[in-house]
Amino acid sequence: MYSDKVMDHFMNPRNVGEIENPDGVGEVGNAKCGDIMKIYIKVENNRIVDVKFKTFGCGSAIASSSMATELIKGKTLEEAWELTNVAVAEALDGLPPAKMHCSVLAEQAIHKAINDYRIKNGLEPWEDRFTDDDDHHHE
Amino acid sequence: MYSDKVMDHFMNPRNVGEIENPDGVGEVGNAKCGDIMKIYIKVENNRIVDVKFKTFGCGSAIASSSMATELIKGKTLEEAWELTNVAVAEALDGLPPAKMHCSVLAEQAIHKAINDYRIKNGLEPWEDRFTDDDDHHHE
Amino acid sequence: MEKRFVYMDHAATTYTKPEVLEAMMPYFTEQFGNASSIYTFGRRSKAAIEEAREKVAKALNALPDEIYFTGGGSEADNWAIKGVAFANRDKGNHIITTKIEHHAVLHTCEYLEKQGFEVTYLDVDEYGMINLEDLKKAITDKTILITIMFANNEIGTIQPIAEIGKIARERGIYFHTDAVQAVGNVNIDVKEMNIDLLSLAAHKFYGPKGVGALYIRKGVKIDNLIHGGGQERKRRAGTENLPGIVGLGKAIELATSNIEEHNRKIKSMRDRLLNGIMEKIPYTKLNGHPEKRLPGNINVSFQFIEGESLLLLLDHYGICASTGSACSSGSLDPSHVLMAIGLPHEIAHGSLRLSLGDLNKEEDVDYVLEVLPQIVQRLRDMSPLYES
Amino acid sequence: MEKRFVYMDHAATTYTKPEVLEAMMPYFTEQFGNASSIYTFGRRSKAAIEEAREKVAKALNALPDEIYFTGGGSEADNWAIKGVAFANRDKGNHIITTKIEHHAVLHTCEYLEKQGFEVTYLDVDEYGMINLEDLKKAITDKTILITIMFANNEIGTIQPIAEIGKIARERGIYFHTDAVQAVGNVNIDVKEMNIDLLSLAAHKFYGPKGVGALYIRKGVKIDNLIHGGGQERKRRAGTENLPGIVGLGKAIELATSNIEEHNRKIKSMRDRLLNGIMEKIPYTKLNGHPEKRLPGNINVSFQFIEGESLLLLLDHYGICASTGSACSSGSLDPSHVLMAIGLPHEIAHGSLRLSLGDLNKEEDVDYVLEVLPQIVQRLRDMSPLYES
Ligand SMILES: Cc1ncc(COP(=O)(O)O)c(C=O)c1O
Ligand SMILES: Cc1ncc(COP(=O)(O)O)c(C=O)c1O
Ligand code: FES
Ligand code: FES
Repeated sequence: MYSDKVMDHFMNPRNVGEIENPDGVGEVGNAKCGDIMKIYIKVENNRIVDVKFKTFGCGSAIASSSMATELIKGKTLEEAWELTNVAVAEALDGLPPAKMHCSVLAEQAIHKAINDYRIKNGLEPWEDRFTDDDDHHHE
Repeated sequence: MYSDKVMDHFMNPRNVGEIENPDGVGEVGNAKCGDIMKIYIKVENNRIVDVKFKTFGCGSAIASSSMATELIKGKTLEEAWELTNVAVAEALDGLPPAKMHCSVLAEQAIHKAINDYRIKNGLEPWEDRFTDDDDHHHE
Repeated sequence: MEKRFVYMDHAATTYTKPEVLEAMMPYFTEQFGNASSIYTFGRRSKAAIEEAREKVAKALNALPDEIYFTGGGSEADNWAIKGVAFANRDKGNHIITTKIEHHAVLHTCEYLEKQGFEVTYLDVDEYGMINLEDLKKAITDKTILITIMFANNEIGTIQPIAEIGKIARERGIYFHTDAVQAVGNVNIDVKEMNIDLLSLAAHKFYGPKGVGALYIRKGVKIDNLIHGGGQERKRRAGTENLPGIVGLGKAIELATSNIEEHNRKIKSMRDRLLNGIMEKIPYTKLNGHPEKRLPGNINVSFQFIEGESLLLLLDHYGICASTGSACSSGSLDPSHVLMAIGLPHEIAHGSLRLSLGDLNKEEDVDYVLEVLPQIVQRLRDMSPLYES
Repeated sequence: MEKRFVYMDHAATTYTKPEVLEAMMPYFTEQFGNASSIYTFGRRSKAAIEEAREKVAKALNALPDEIYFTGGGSEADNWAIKGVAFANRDKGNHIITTKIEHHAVLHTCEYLEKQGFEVTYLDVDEYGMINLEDLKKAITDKTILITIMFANNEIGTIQPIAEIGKIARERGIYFHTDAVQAVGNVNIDVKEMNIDLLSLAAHKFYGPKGVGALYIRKGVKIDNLIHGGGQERKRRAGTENLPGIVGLGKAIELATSNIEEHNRKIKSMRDRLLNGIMEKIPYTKLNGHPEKRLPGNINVSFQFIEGESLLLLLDHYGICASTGSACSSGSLDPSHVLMAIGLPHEIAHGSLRLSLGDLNKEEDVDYVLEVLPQIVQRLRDMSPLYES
């Protein structure tokens, strides 16, 4: 079902935890759908110097969180914003079709965390390509 | 499917053949339904002194012919007339329900042969309980 | 601690017992004749099928002529429900079932709704029990069939089948029960319980997959589901699955020969495991009825975590189990059964079913009690919902 | 002459080949996991099923995603025909089939007639061949399905499937073929032959009983027959018959890997037997097509005698065979196939089917050629229709 890469990131997730006094926090999903992802970022000079996550969800959601946080660590906010769920899934050597939406959560959580940072810093939030947090569906 | 008795009478049928110059002949059934039985009798002093049959039909039809001819051999015509298909079937230790009609053929053929003898000898034919030769059905 | 292989998913399927397989073996390569053939070699196959039919009949207190072999439990459910519905359409178009049936029943009922039938889906209480008064109230002049499962596959709850049967019989309504999970775990007497139709599947009681049976009480008006040859007394076409049927017969004989003794053993392991889980893992809820449940069934919800990831971790430790989480179902919603007993989505998501059976030993219980609390903790530590 | 056991009823069912059984064995007691379970142990079962699916797809030149496993040939026929009929009712209610289909097709069509469908039953010629012009003429605006068998189970006649497929495709009508007798005996290419749906059953090509498959071309609109769980990509509910499916896969691989060589061998035995019969037994008629017939099939009628009694005597000598006689069918009429090719009742009654296959040796042919003429003569000597 899952690739070795997914299983590796699921069994040994990177960046699990919280950041005290984070510069940005993004939480997406809802317990009703069974998946919640929360991402904390620490930003210095427009760069993500630290990132942590907490996820309530399936193996794919946990692996996506792990991989996504790995991918944005050390990146500028602009670079991090560009990370798509497809890129996360590809980095995991693919996800089952029914599980692609879990990677969307990761993209959205990062966007929310970045915008949280931007708003806190008096900047205009960027526009997310997903208008509605809830419009991911299991198919 | 068949009792040992049926199989014995099927594998080693008694009284197969024809009688030259018989005193009575009865043929029933039709090739369309797939079963034809022909019974020849030799009568002396109102008694069946010899009987032979020829049958085109299933194992049950052949065994019924064999058993029925055995049962009427040496009997008076009145006694032979009384032989029912049920008695034939019982003498064979039973027949499958779908095969009872084959034993009816034997009863009918004997009746026809007896009436053939009676008519030839200027006697009134007896009345058969099966009005129509064709009213046996496979069920 | 050494890694073990622990199979605790007997409700999903069981292994075929060696004795059962042994009984089946001659019917593949040697005594393979078609049971409808008239030669001796075919009649021997027929005899083997009739012997199996008698064993099934005996296990249910039915007559052999009331047992029809099928290709599995789902086929039996489909046949019972569609067959009765279509054959009795002139009498009415109303069917009563419950919200916690297996999909083989639910989706069949939904299909019938599209064909003009009306279906009442009875609610269940927090333990998964139907209310007999609700049932009585649901009955109308047009009710032709009540189909209520004997025991639930997820939460193990056992319904008051004899009482339902009594109500149905009094009102002259056919009563079908999906007993796929019940056979071998509960004493079944179709006569005493007034059951008109009953579905079962061999692979749930240590028989082979791909074969089941439908009990149809003599006199029940029912259409065929699979048309064709005259097999199964003209009611279920298709060359008989000879080894499968022989296996089903052997398996039901074994499974029902000593239910009490068998259940005592399974239940004692189950209770030790359940008690251990409740003791060791906080924020845990038992789903299903505390007493009226299948002897091998445990269904618990761990708050703050999700079931699929739990299963993956258990799998890593060699433990086979099941969940009602939406994430493992491929659909948007968690198990309809857990919803029906009123669990909030997030609690349903954290559900775990452990179903014990003949493959389990006491060591398995020890092992799960050691592994499971760690795994739950590990996932909770990752969960944004959990405040340690 | 020593008594032998001679199985010449391969068209009724075959033995499961030891290699096939061997491939199945691990899936009963060891690798028994439910293929829908997400743990490794279940996923291994899933992988075995997908491997079997690929084998079936390869044998038919289909895609694996176009293969759906069923509980047998009859279920596949029922599903194909009812499923297409109900799903395409908005387009029309007319179905075309033939008078010589297996009952799994015929009785399904008759059932659909009761549900408001119209069915044309095409005539066949004296050899059992349909006429393509008749087929074209039968097509109307309302025709939604053509279902014509690949090869007949009684007389062995092989239909012009590619031509039928072409006609159906040109007119945009779904084409289903019952290939239960054809698989392993004829080269099948669903793409080239424009087949939209195809039924098969493992037990006709040395696989196990109780498992079959339906090929459904991608894009075909079809309803489910068995509703329930999401197995078989949500199209056929029911816990997968894991060992059965593995067996089917292995069997179809073996049966289609060297059809020419296999047929050459079977056909040479068949021809020697047939020629011997025609030479030694007067008043004998060959039924079915002289060339376009299944390699193992012999169907002859012996005048003046009846088939059931013939079978019983053959059985006494250890020979397993089959007949189209009414006396063995339990119905008033002889085989509908023999009627359709225009045989008078009494000739149909004397029919004998010998179907050769992998269990046969040249010695079997010698034996039958020695026994059969004696038996026929013995019955003729008892027959009031025969004048010696
Ligand atoms: C041509 C044909 N179609 C369908 C079937 C039905 O297959 P099964 O008996 O395996 O269901 C058979 C065999 O009995 C057959 O020969
Ligand atoms: C309660 C219940 N009903 C029906 C079924 C369907 O049985 P099968 O999958 O053997 O067709 C199952 C098992 O999957 C079940 O647990
Ligand atoms: S979090 Fe539910 S499917 Fe991934
Ligand atoms: S003669 Fe036809 S069934 Fe007996």
